[in-house]
Amino acid sequence: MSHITITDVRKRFGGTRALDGVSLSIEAGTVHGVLGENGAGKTTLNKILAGVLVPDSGSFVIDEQVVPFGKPLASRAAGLAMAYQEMSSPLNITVAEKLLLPRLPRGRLGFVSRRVINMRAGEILSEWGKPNINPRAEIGDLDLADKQYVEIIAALATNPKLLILDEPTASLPESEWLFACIDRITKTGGSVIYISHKLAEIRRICSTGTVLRNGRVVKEFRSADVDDHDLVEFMIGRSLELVFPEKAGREERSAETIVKITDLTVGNLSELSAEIKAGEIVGIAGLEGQGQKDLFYCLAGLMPPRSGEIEVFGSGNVKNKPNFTLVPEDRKVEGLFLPMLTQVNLVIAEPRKVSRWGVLSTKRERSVARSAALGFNIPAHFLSRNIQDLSGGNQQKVLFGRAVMTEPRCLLLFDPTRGVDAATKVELYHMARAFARKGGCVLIYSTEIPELVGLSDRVYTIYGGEISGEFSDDRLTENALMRGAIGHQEGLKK
Amino acid sequence: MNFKKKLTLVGAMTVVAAFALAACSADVSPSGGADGAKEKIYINLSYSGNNWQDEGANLAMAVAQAPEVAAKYDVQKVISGSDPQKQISDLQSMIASGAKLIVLYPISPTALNPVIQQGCDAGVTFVAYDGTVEAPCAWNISYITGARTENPEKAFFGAQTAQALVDLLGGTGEVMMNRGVAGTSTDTVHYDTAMSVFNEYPGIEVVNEFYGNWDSSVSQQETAKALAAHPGVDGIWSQAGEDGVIKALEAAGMEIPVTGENSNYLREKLSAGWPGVSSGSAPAQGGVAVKLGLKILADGADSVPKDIEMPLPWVTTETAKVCPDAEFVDGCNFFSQADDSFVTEIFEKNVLPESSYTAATTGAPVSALQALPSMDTLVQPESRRIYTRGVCDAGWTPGPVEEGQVPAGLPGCVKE
Amino acid sequence: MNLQVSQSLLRRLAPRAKAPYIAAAIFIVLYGLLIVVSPVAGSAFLINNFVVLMSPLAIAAVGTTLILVLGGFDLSVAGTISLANVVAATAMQRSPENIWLIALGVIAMGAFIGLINGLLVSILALPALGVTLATNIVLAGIALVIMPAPGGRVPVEFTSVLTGMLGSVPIAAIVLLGLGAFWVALMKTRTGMSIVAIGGDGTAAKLSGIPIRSVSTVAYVIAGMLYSVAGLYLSGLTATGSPTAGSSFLLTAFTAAALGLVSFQGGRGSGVAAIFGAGTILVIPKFLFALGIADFWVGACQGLIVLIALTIPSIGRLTKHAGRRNASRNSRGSQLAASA
Amino acid sequence: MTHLTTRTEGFEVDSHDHVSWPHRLRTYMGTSGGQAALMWALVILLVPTSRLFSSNFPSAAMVNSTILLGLFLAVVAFGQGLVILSGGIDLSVPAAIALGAFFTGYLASQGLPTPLAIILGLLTSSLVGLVNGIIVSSTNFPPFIVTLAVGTIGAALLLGLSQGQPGQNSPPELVALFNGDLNVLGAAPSLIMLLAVLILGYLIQSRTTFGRSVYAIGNSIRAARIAGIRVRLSAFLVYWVAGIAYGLAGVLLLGYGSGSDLNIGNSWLLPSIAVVVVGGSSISGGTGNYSGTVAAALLITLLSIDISAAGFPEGVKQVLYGAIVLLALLLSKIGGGRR
Repeated sequence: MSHITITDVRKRFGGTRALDGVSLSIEAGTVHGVLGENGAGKTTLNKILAGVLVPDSGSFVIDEQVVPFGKPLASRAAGLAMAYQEMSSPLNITVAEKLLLPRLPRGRLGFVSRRVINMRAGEILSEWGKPNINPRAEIGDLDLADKQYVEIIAALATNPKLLILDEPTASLPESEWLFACIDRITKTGGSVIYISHKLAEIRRICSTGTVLRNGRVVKEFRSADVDDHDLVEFMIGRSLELVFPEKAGREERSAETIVKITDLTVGNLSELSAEIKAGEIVGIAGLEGQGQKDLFYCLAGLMPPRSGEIEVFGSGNVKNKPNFTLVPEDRKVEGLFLPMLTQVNLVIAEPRKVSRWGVLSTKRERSVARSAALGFNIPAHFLSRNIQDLSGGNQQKVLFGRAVMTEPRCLLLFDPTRGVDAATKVELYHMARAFARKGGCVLIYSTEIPELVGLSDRVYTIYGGEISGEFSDDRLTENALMRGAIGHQEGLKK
Repeated sequence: MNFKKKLTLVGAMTVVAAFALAACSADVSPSGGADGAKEKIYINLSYSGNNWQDEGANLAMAVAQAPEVAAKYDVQKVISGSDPQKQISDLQSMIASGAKLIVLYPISPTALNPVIQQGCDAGVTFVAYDGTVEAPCAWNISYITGARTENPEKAFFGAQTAQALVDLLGGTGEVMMNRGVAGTSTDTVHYDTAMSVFNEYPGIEVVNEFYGNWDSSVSQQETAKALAAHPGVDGIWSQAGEDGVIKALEAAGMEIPVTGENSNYLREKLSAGWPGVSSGSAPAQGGVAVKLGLKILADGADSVPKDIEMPLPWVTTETAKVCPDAEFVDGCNFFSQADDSFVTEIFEKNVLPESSYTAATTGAPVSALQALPSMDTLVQPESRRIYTRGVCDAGWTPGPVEEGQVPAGLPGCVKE
Repeated sequence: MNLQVSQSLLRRLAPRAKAPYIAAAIFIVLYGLLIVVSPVAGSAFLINNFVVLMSPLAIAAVGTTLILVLGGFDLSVAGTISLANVVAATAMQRSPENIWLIALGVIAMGAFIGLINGLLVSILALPALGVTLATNIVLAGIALVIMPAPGGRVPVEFTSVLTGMLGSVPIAAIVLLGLGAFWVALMKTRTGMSIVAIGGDGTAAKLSGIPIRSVSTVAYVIAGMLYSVAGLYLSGLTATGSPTAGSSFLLTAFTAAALGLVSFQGGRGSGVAAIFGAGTILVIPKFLFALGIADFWVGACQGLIVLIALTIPSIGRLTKHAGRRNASRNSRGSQLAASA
Repeated sequence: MTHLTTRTEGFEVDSHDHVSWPHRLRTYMGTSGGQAALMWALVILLVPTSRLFSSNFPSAAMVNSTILLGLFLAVVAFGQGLVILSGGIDLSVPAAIALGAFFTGYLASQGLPTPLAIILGLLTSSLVGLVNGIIVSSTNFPPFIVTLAVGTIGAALLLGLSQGQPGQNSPPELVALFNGDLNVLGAAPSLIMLLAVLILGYLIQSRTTFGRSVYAIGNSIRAARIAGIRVRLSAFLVYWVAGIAYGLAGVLLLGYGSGSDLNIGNSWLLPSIAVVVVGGSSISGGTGNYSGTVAAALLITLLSIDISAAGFPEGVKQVLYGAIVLLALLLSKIGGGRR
């Protein structure tokens, strides 16, 4: 019977105390939830347990067996398996290789036979209920959900004594599959550490849990004894409703159309038509990979449409002002310039504001950045630090600010609150609404249905590259969106 | 990239491709290799973009394209660059295409041996100029071991210029040496023979040596570096690139004795009173080599000796004299109109009378091609064979050469 | 460069498994043209000459490709070849009786050089380009110290074996065949697959449990050995040693890899293709020679042909595009069925 | 809202205040600015220590030739550095240098006024960069091989056009810059030029929107595109500007040597890359600082002077040279460089 104890783990990054004496103890065969805002230290804890990071002090024991830090292979050998939030697989290897790495089965003469590993991988996939994923496919060619499935199955397949899941449902269309898998692990006596923002999930599958804040353990709890409010309170130190700003009123809604999309075909989209009015926040709901990404990236001018039309009306086409600006899905890769200063990251999209004839003025850059920081609640003293030192929430605010500063006619938000703490979420909601109030329009996609319901004036559901429904006012409910998202044709104004 | 863009890209590239092949195949040289009627002669150059190579090549082509030659042979120039594999490959191609004569500037004295042997077996005649090849079946024309015209006992560029420098310094002083390209045999021969002289004089101290790569610009930079360390140096011994050496000295405001090769600038300075000597390898060899090859084709292998040693030109502060026009007349030996790094030794009275400034600079065919006189006066003494063939002739063994050669005691071949 | 971009780029540059065929096609077409222009090039004798000539470059290019697939960069190819050539020439002249022992020693030396590169790059995590640039200079220097001027004699027992024929088959051809087989085999081992994975994404590979340090080091060692073999073959070809023998390989080895359609971002590339790439490089001047273009313009033509070779995969992709889209459609459909 | 932000501030600030000095130093050394400072410090340090190599050191002559020869390297390395900063690498250096030198000399010798000749010379050399830029920015071909091929073509065209005849004498105005006759307000022109290049290069790289977008591209092309930076244009400009820089180096070399062989550029390719790396720029792009590059140029030049003064055989010189590059890499690693 395995029994995990993690004692007094400490880790400093220069000045920041990422972990300050964190201890966990997990019973065999149970699921233990770890809660906390971004920057609370969850990811650091992960990396340490996985052997990627070496802590300043602390110990990690599985089954009375001490697991050395900083040795990924040793951690694996000790029976630890991990599914990462950001995918941990090279994109140019096949599903089979991913599932069987690092100990690919060798045939005669020590060579690896593709036939054999594909067969083995096939068995593993069907054993864990995903027979439709092709073992020969390259990871890079899978869509986000399948990538996540493979990532998780690769961890499950090692029959771990300790399984660590970091935001596993972030890109899964449905979480029941995962919960089933977790039950299987616990039945065989394995323990699970489950890290998530989604309180409902935590309380659904975790028997016990720990709340981290600023690198310290602030609460250990049994799910039975707590409710969402308590947890949120523990997480951010005081109670907070996920308050949504007030929606646009009737008169604002009847304003003129700004964006008119006609029969747009690009990527996985086929002949999609939609329109967005001034002052409106329009949501897009859909399962992974229904073409929403193609829609956003095409509007942002990153993918040329194969056919169809995108018209932008009204006072929009001012010169030097973009029609659309995108806040991208993947902060680190598509948004930030990590080694550069926060203030540079903030103003980089608006060179004209800080330069004359192509020559920058640091003074003006600083002042522009300061006023922007004020407007977007970014603590001013971060401006002169590298953006990579900031917490996810603040990084997201910088990206949001950068986008708004370009004064587009329409703001494109692609899952803007992914991996962002609750407090920052609320701030982002209000910023988006404020932008709309000023007469712009916002198009937002989110993996969190409640968010869309709470924030949007109107929501399109998208399925198989086509609009499957349009909902607003009282017809805009979570259930309606769910049904639309899996293709039930509803509420389309025919 | 979307479909359209890709199409356009591919389209563009196809056009480029078409253009490329067109351009290439349009460039078939006038005497193109297509028609097999006439016998084929190849001039194989190691192109390195400096004056020496350029003039050597031009003089070779000037002779090879003279009307009487062009009438009988089909001459083609091949440039192999500085990569031995490329030269091997080109030589193989020439042999395969039925070459009769190949006049080449060898990039390596040894690496070409296998392919040259192949060629000889296939009945091809090889004449190497300036650089030498060890393959016994090839002819060598070189200055590497050459002796001074007026005094055939005084052999070796390195030794003679070193001696001259010692004399200019009165037997004592600090000396720097500007060598050629590191790791080449020519450089080593020049250097070793020079050192053998310097070592005889306890008063002479070689304070620094560096590699100027036979290149004016590099020589100038290296000299500048060395001068910073040795401001008190008394003289510089240099291989090709000496015009760079002089310029570095001028920038440092020093006028000290310099011995080097045949650049126009050195001689100009000498004539203006700068102490020094100008000697060394002459591009005229290119033309001579072709004439030699033609004679072999005409009169057979025995008509000329295998190892030919061109005499060293020798110009001093006293004898340097500018030419009124483009000819070496009454003892003048450099040009007013030439570039600083132009190599002046483009004439060879006896064996290459038809040479001219125009021929050396443009490669324009020479008009009246003269018959090659007997080369027996230019035969390399057996005692120096080991420097160019790597071995001694039959009946000779390696050992110090004491008589018939100044300085005495240099390694060479001696009669058994 | 960020992952998604570079990945899509990889797919464009070197469609997996297609590269060898394309590279082979380029080579065969060019050699075919050569034979058309000058039929004698088809003779067994000249083909042997050609294969012998291309062997050193081909062997070196495979090493270069291996490191490119790893996502690294190895400029030490030139220095290693020079050193191997010099050591072989001097040692073999001194003791002609045990040339094969010497050959083994030279290969061991190459492995050691690779080991040093590998340790510097993987353990100290220094940039590969910088490290190998430095080691290359150092190695060239050592070669000069050992042999200040070209010389040394490589015994005919050695050269004849490397450049000779076995019946009517060039021994060099057998060597290259073996080289290709070696590559294919390597890519079927755990190490080989790990090398590809690391080239795709180092950190991700580490998280997947691949011991990236030891694997990368092994890769550099293999590359080092291949370079020294190339150096040995060069000694066989020229029957002598020169301290600057390898310098020209610095750029040609990479050009050969490029003509083998390797991706310079790592994770994609084939040694077999690189062998054909080497052949292409050497056939171009012969082809131009046959056309009578042996003048100053050769370089221009070579450069253009390299650029044109780069476009070939994009042409291939024009047709590929549609196929992939449908494929992804279907897989999504099934996944939805599962979730609905 | 308000106390949300104070909360975040509260946390980060308190962690921020506990930053230890060694740590601050480390983080600073981690920045390219820190790398540059380190390099300059080494240069200063090396002037007195050069005594170890020659009893005549340190001397004015030594400093002068360091500046003079460092100047050429600094100019070449500006182009190379810009390209590397953008995430590429440029192997067309030799061709571009030769083109710039040859055509300036040639046109001047045809009687064109020197300034015009120089401008036209720079234009020809910039053609190499132009073609590089067009291909690299409009396709996804690897810069390494593209610039290699374009460089080969450029060199071949130069050979063809000149029919292999090198060595145009250089215009007297250029020669005057180097032959010691001229001196501007007491200082050698080379010093003035070095300072000018240093300042101009630094401004272009760090104080213009162009330089800014080069950093951005070097960090992440995709992010740059989403942030609305004109990626293609910048990528193209990078290579074009680099081509001009190489040409300028060629012109200076022409003046220095008053004449130029066609292979005058060959000896500058590897040093240009070495200097950029030693100067603390990341070879994979996105970080770097031109003042560091210049310092590295002076450092390497000074060291090569020392080594040459010590009178080692060529082989040993090269071994030392390589060792220096390695050492610099290690230093920047220990200094906390992110690579």
